[in-house]
Amino acid sequence: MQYQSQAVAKPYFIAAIALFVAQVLFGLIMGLQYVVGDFLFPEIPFNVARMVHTNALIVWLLMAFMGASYYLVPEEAETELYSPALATLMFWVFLVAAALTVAGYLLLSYSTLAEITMNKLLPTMGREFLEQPTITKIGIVIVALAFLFNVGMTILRGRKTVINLVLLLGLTGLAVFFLFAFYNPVNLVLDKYFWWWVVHLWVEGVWELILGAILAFVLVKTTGVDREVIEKWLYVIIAMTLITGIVGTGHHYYWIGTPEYWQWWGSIFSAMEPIPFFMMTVFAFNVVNKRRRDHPNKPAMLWALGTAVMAFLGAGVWGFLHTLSPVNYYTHGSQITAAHGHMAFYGAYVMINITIISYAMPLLRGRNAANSAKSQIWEMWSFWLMTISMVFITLFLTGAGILQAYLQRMGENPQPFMVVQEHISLFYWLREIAGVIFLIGLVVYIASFFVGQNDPEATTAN
Amino acid sequence: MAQPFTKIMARNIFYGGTAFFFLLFLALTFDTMGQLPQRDNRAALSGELGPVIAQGKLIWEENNCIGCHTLLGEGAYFAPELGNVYTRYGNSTDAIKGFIASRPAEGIPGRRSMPQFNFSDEELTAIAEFLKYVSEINTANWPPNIQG
Amino acid sequence: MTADRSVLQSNYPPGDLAIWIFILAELTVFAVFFAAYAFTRLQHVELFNEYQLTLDREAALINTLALITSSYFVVRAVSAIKVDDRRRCVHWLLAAISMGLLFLIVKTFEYVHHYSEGINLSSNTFYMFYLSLTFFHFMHVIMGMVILAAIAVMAARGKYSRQEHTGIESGASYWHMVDLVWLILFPLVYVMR
Amino acid sequence: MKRLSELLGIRPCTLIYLLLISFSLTTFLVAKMGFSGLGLSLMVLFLALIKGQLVGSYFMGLGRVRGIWRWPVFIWLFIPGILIGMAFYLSYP
Repeated sequence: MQYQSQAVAKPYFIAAIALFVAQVLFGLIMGLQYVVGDFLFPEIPFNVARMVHTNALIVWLLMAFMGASYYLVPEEAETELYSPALATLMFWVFLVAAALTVAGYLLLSYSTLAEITMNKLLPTMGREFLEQPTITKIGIVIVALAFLFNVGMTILRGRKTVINLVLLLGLTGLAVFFLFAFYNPVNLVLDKYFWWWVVHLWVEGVWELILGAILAFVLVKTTGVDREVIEKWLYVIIAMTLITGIVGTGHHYYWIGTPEYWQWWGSIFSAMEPIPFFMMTVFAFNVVNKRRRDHPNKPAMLWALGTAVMAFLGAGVWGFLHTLSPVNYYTHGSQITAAHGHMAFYGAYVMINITIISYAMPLLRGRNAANSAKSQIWEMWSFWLMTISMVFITLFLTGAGILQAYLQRMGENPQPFMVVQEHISLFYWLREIAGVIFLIGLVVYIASFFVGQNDPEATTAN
Repeated sequence: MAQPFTKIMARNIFYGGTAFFFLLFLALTFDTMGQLPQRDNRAALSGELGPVIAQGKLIWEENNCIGCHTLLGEGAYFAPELGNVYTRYGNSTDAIKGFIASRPAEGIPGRRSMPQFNFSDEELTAIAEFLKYVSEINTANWPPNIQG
Repeated sequence: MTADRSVLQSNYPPGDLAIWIFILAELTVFAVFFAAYAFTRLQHVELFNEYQLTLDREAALINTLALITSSYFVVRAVSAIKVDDRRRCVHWLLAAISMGLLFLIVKTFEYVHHYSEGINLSSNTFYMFYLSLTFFHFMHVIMGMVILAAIAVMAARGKYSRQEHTGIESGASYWHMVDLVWLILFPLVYVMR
Repeated sequence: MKRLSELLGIRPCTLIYLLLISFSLTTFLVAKMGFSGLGLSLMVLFLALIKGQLVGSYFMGLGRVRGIWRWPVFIWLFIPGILIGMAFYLSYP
């Protein structure tokens, strides 16, 4: 840690991991509800568990993005953060708002929550991933603006590196596109059209800039490869990301009432979306191969390479699998989508956040560069446990999805949804088992923060 | 010989390419907005039942129906697709109302069940009319069959 | 172009490698679009043949000649800077831009004509492809002209020389790509039936 | 090309330019005279691919490049060319 104010990142990282745990726990509840339909019914119906699962994910990813920014922006800008106090204040505002919202989901019925937060004044609730009460959404905007101001002023004051600029661009885009969450017309087609401007342009647009910037930062720090080279790659990768990703939004406009030419535009451009992910994989391995030093923090490097590979598999390959409109006609809204969603979010955004946490946490906790060897071994175990179980979750859901599409949409005698669900329950059981192993991996990950604390720091074996 | 690959050029491509494709996306969006009136069944919204449909959408949202169901393929995959439920139920709003009203409050042992929301008849009508409106959106023949 | 072959042999194409990665990506998109056009036509041969006749082939010819000429001017501009003739280089670039402008004007007239007949992307499959392909290309022409204009300004300010002209070559390569795409697009959409 | 252009007393790129123009005019005349059919379509396509290769080799300068960078335009013309040709071939019963 080179600047005192980088320390504000720590609570963000801790809260992010706590919410990650909540996300996984509720994921397991949902997974069980898929096969034991009345589990926790009617106390925690599926929709509530799902809201907690997805919203906890979104909030913890945002928390970790903010933590990452507070950590890397001062170091890149070579100056203290503009206002550490504002950053800490916003942490508590964000955490309390998130906690209250989750409590609202769990303790109240959703319609009651809508009523007491006065959703009718400006109805924005009840849309996938945007279930937060309007007042929480406004809170998110305020936190985001304060955050952008803080980070922006820091960058303005200090050295302007490409990593910082790209990060700032991504964060600004994140805030700007979130504003479409407040647009909710009665016309369902318009509603859905612009809903994707939040969801797609986030995860397949501006978030990838954030991902790229964080990855580039960690690689600069751990490999010692020339910054010029890494920044050049960063520009090319994010250029390809936005070139393919913006019009690639069209792959959501096949069947929601939008004109049919989107089937062409969407298919062609989104078919190219794996390219930037592939370039990212090539880039990461290239840079690591050309490293000028062996950084003692091995897990951070492992997570960085893991991000590159798993993002390519999850977002690239699994996305391509069902992105062409003739295929998507049969797979749209099936378990294939769920399979892709799981591996893409884990591979791209969960892993990049763990990468930066893995890199920064030892420094934030007073180490010179890395944790003890014992702690590192635990962390690497957690990497393999979580990553492999996520691969299996994805494979099982893909199997379920293929069977579902076939039985429900393609066969001679298409069967009703609920009947098909019975037929594919074996896959759901297997998915749940893989999910439990994922949870074990997560427990091991958390344990890695506590084991070997008194052991000496690991060094490179040169 | 100059450097074969410069950072400045990569940066220019990033800014130029992004602006270019965002403009293209806006142009396509502009065209789409012009085409939607022929496809999105907005006649129903400005018709007599418009306010009822609007109420139905609000009820749909304020009970987080999307948390289990899909609507035009988007949402959760825990419960059936509802974009075409009106046609699946024999073009009957009454059948939809009857189904929602008859859900057991304590669920069905061992199986998935829709919660009992205790809607009034007016609310049930609003939801059913909303789903009817959705089923009449031109979705390029999706879903492939009546099962959704 | 006139220089000795053996001297000019190089491992890299003219211009910056980054622009070439971009060019290849763009070409791929167009290639997919072309193949999609041809195979979709297979399903609607009569529709495509019928509506192809409503296109203005004279305008397309003018545009083809305009783009080829413009590409030629750009080649001359690159040759000029290679012998340090900055003034000529700028003149050739301006001539190339004016040819691009001619293309845009003619194409706009075509679009206005279609628009007045109420044709849009959703009219039928042929028009969907015709408008998508040409409009996508149209935007590339605009983009190319912006790049050429930027290069012309830089050249006028004396930023390029016989030793350092990667910028001009990059822009030239992009512009040739725009030309190249049109050379396939013109026969495919306007002529082949 | 170089020797021919020297013979004619013009730059090679001017010669290429004239070739491109004449090919385009040919294509246009084919269309103007109302010709259609597989043979003519494929001829027009072939002319277009030749034009593309001329632009790639002489205007873009790939003819003077060693190694893999010599080929992208050729491949770009070749694969879609085959596909388009095949699609048109199949469209004639």
